[in-house]
Amino acid sequence: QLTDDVVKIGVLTDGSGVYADVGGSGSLEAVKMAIADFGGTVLGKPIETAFADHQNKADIAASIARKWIDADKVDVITDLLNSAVSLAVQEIGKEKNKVILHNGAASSDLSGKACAVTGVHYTYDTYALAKGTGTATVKQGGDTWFFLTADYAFGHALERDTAAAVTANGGKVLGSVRHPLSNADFSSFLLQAQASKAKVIGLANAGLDTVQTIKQAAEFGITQGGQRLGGMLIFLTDVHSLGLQTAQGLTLTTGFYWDLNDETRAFGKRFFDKVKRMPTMVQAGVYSSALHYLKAVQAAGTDDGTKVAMKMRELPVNDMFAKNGKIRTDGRMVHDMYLAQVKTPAESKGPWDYYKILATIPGDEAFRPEKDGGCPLVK
Amino acid sequence: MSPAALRSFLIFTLLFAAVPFTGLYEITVMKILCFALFACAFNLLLGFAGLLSFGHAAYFGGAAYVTAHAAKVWGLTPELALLLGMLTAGAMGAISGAIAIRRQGIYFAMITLAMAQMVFFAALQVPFTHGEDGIQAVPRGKLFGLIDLAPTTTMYYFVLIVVLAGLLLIYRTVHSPFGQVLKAIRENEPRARSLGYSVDRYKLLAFVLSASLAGLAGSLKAITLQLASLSDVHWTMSGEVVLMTLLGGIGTLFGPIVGAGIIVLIQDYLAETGAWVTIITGGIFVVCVMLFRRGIVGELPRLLGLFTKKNA
Amino acid sequence: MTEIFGVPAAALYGQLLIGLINGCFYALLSLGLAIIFGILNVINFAHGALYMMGAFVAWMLLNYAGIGYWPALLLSPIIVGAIGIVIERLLLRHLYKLDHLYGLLLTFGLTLLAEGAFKQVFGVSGQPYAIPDALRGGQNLGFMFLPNYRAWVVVAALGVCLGVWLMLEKTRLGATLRAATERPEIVQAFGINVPVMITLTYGFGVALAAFAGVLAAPIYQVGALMGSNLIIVVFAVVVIGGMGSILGSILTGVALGIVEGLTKVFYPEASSTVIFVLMILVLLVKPAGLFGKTA
Amino acid sequence: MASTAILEARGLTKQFSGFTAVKSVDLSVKEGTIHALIGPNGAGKSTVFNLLTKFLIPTSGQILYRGEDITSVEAAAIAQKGLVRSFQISAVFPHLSVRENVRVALQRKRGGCFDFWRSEKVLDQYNDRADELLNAVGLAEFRNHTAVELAYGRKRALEIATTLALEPTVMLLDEPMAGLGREDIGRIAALIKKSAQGRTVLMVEHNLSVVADLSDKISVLQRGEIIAEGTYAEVSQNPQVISAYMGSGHGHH
Amino acid sequence: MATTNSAAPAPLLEVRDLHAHYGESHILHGMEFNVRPGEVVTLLGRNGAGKTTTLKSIMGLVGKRTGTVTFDGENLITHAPHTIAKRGIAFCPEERAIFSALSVEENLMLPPVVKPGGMTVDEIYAMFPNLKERKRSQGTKLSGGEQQMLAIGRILRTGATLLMLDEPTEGLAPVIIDRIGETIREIKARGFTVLLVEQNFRFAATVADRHYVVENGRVVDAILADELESKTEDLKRYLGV
Ligand SMILES: Nc1ncnc2c1ncn2[C@@H]1O[C@H](COP(=O)(O)OP(=O)(O)OP(=O)(O)O)[C@@H](O)[C@H]1O
Ligand SMILES: Nc1ncnc2c1ncn2[C@@H]1O[C@H](COP(=O)(O)OP(=O)(O)OP(=O)(O)O)[C@@H](O)[C@H]1O
Ligand SMILES: [Mg+2]
Ligand SMILES: [Mg+2]
Repeated sequence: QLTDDVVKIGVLTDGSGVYADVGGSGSLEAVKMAIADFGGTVLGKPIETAFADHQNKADIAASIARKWIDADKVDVITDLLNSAVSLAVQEIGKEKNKVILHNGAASSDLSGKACAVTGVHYTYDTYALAKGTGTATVKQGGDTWFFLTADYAFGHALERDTAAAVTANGGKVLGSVRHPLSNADFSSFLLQAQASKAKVIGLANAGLDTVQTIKQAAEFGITQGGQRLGGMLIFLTDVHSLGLQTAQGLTLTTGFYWDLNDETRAFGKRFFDKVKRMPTMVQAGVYSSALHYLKAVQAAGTDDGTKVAMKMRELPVNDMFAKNGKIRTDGRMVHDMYLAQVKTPAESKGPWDYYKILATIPGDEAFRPEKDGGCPLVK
Repeated sequence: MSPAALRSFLIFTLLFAAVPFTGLYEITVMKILCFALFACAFNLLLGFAGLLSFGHAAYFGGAAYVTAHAAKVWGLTPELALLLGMLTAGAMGAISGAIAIRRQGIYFAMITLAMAQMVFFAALQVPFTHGEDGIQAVPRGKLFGLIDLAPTTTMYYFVLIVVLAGLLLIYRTVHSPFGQVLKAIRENEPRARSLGYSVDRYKLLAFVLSASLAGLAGSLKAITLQLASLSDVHWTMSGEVVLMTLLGGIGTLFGPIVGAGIIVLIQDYLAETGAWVTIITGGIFVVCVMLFRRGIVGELPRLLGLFTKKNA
Repeated sequence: MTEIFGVPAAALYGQLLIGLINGCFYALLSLGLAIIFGILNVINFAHGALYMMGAFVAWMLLNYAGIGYWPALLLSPIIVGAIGIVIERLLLRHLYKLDHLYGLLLTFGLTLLAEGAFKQVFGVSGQPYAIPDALRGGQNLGFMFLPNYRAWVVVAALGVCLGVWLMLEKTRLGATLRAATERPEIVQAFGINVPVMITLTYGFGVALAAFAGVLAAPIYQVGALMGSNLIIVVFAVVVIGGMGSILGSILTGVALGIVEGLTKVFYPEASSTVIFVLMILVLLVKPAGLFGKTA
Repeated sequence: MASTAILEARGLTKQFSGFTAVKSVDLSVKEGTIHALIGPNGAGKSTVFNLLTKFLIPTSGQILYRGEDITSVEAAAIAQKGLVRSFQISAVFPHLSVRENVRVALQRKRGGCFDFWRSEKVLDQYNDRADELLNAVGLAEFRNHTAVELAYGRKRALEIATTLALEPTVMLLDEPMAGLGREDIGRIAALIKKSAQGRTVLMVEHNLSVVADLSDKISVLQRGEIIAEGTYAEVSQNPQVISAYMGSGHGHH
Repeated sequence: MATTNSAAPAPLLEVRDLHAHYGESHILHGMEFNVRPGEVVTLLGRNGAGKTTTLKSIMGLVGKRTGTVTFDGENLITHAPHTIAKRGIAFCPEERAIFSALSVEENLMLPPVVKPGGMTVDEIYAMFPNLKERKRSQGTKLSGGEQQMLAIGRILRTGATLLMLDEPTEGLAPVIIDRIGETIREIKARGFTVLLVEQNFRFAATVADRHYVVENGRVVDAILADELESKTEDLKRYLGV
């Protein structure tokens, strides 16, 4: 029942840009691990991989995705790691009836306005990050906020959703400042945040911007001054590159941490042996989504995109990444999220021992209710 | 048209017209065609008027956005959307050109870059471009309301015809009375002025033509790949078009096409070899500047046929 | 509290100071760029990448050789300067007779190569580099907390800028360098070893970039892309100041840092664009830049 | 020959950041004459010339062409009115052919220069006229060479052919003999004399024998001011001119 | 063909079988001549004869050159321009090469002093008062003639023993030409040696001890100052006057 004699998983990721450490070749490794764990074949046919660097350009991603599907027998594309890229490939998946597993991209539109039968938004989204950090931080007493927001749709969405969560829990937003994307110096914005006297400075940005902000906040004595930083999209690799000395005390929301339980530790160790880094939540999500996809192919007995996607929705996700995870009609994979705090150098027992888990946010609370997303598939 | 040019055009047309029958991947070839037109439009300015613009992404990307919006939100037919994109780019070109042509050399390049940075900023801020998500799922629509462009091969021939028309226009412009004056201005501007030419107006017209054609390329790309995004207006796109032109041969008619082909192929195919794209692109730059300053077509005219075949 | 356009005056002072600090980086980088442009007629696009290498060399010295900040402040510029000399000898040298365009394109290519290579080896998120112990902490100025390290940056950067400017404008060496810019072969016929001088000049300009890189290492993440956004801004600074004008690049660098700082308060979204708006305005009024000489 | 002033300067002054290169110069060029501007180095001749041709903007003063005030008209527009200049340093279009060089001027005269949609073949209509002009300056056999290949003297000749192609009413020549060899000087002088028929010429020149030979009237400039005017015979007797310019060994060569 | 005066002292500069190329074109075809200490020698010839190229070859400014250029007993043919300059040869190019980035005075002070015995700045200003008046202004803002003065003045400071002047009178007013003539006589009197390239043979005649006539990259005749009268007709033929 396979359209061709192979199931091919394409890892389309940022191979050289700012997010290369978050996904990149580590994601390919994760897929290979999933294939190995699945047994190497599905329905008696071999499972192969393809890999490409989309260079964070939607048109390159789109043309690679089309070529993969049209010419290279690729059946499913995973990772993506950039919202513009994800949205572009989502359309192609729809058009060509191929499953797209969004792991790295944050935009909650992927399971909202831009949702697709063939699209699965797996690891996290802006809403969950905002909800996690916003709600949990207010509950712990951080009830006045000032936002440093990256001036683009992703930053705006994070700020909007977090602010909503903050006010819903009785907190107050004192102000915000929008900084240009890929800014290098944040001291000016940090001074403004400092002057606001807010208890929490919400970092509605990502990647290098976040890293620079945290670093400079330490330099300007922001955290010593009693304010704390509320991170939204922060990956383990970001903390690694900052060092604990600088990042300590930061709270953030994550979909995965290698040191949650024995299963995750085992996965982390295997991954580390290959990649020399512990997996990020994206890489873990890539693994889990690939595994789940293969299970669905097996169960559906076909590689037809729509049928596999429906089967993925039927089956619960139960692996080291998620317990009783569920993929909704709108393509949203619902699983528990975690509020974590970065350890102090004294608390850490060694490299990669970075997070204390402060709270587990149940999936149903963490993700946006299906009816609010505006996904046309949801009646 | 000179016999040599006529022959080149014929070879070009035949080779590319044959693509759908060869099993080559049409979308990649379409993308190459769009970038080829972009690079040729850029070359009109650099190669024939001697003006290095470091902001051509603004016209390419700006037009792509307008076309994508017109086709998706206003439901315009593709030819109208293209026209609108092209006109927008032309108008943008008229504005930045009017400012930039008053300066020369590196100042000219920097002003065009600055104008492009503002366009980028605007694209980031205005709502209709949808920020970093870009305009996605642009419908290809029906040409003149009649011919459905959704089938790839139909789309392919449409692209080929538009690009060919663009290239012919560029050829005509270069070899026209206007082109002759442009050449004279590039050679010796004060002398041209002393002969009574209002130099600025010629440069401006050249700039507007080049911007419009760059816009046409961007619009066409938006329809072909069905999206318009920030990377289209980013300054690295301006850098890429310089690379394409340099690689193929500045001031040659077909050089930029070859250059565009190679760059697109590198981006799309080397992408699968891991993270080496930047390094290889950088290496090509260095090798070109050191060894092939006149570009592939400029250095090895005899190999023209060979290379065009490779691209296709 | 007094307010200026709705912003508390104290906050404004803070922002001005921050602007000055950033301006010092611009000044240091654009100074090197201006020297190289002035003397080699090369638009050194690789300046950002060399700045990045300056920071990385400091990081490597620390992590592989245990050499700390202070020696690195001297060593890293020397090492990167030596790399610059190699680049000049092997590549740039062959382009002097050609249009500016080629120097720009070559160094653009070198930038891609260098950034690509560093990304490949060190990843993109960057490496941390700690502030030297002697400069930890800060001063409370009342209107803001000024980290000691930032104060040091201002002193070091302005000191170097001033020294270089005096050397170029007021000494015979400077005059010789400026002359070699225009007619190297004639200056050589006067008895000056111009090729060596040009090589050393490039090395020196590059070393300035590396020096800025070391200064920046403790503030910003040491990452492959740290120079790539900066370079465009620094170009704008050099153009506004007047290509090749040493004083122009220094003053404009500082001034633009301040303007940018103020924009971050009043209209932060535009803070990365404001320099380009200014550039266009300046060039419309003063075609050769603020301090440029009309040929 | 009509002797009304065709080109006039009144109180022309040019300052360069504090230094006055041209001080209140009154100059009147009569229609149909060859008028020479001479003077020691740094006297301001090139500056006056650049002012008259709009390559510099006067600090004060007025320039009249046929009685019309053209002080604020642009360089290109001046040329369109019939005032065409040459340059002290040779000005050809180096990588166009010799014939194309002339055609560029002819093309401007006839119009249609913005036609980017027409074939350049329409320019062939100018070939005959171009060849005629090249013949007149003795360059006919070189018409298909690129201008850059021409010897210096021939470049000057080409420049004159190009200037003539515009059928200028007034020709302004800046040191037309500079850098020319003896054999070229005679030829170009004859050429200027010939092409000056029916036109007005204003030239800056150091070669006194050429000046003496060609010019109907001479204005002598020193330190930005006119110190003498008249025929060669008149000015060459003027003691101020002798001490400031001609020196002891003056006279015809 | 170059006639050498056997009774004279050893030449300061001796050029033998000098060939020079610009890219593919072979410009000098075996130039032979010499200059003795304290002499003023001119190279005469039509446009394009190769006079400038000869000077540039001596100075090491022409890429491809062969033959011998013996100066003060040392063959300089393989030396780089800056070492040649340091041996004591100074060159004033025909295009003047005034630096726009430098003020008049900086231009004047640019060439390093290579030997003692050059003129002082005051002496140079006295010779060319225009320069003194404008010493603060940008070098290239001088008029053509003033630039020529500056270019000559500049090398008088260096103390080089052999001064090579390429068409120093081009574009100059007759009074200034006179003054340059005086200058050349004066520097000769101070013991400098001058190699002059001229088109203006009338001027050359007033200053030079000997003339070489150059045609197509070769010396075709040598004329002593006192032979000028008798050889006028030949000279007119050579120069196409
Ligand atoms: N850079 C160059 N490249 C190629 N050919 C050159 C170059 N410079 C000079 N020539 C050629 O070399 C020949 C000799 O030139 P040179 O300048 O030595 O002549 P010259 O005797 O000094 O003439 P002039 O009196 O015009 O200055 C000429 O034919 C000239 O065209
Ligand atoms: N752009 C400028 N800035 C400042 N001073 C200038 C400028 N152009 C010319 N001058 C000065 O103005 C005076 C007149 O210069 P101009 O070039 O008109 O002289 P000229 O009479 O043509 O001399 P020559 O015969 O030597 O060419 C000179 O002293 C010169 O230094
Ligand atoms: Mg003059
Ligand atoms: Mg010469």
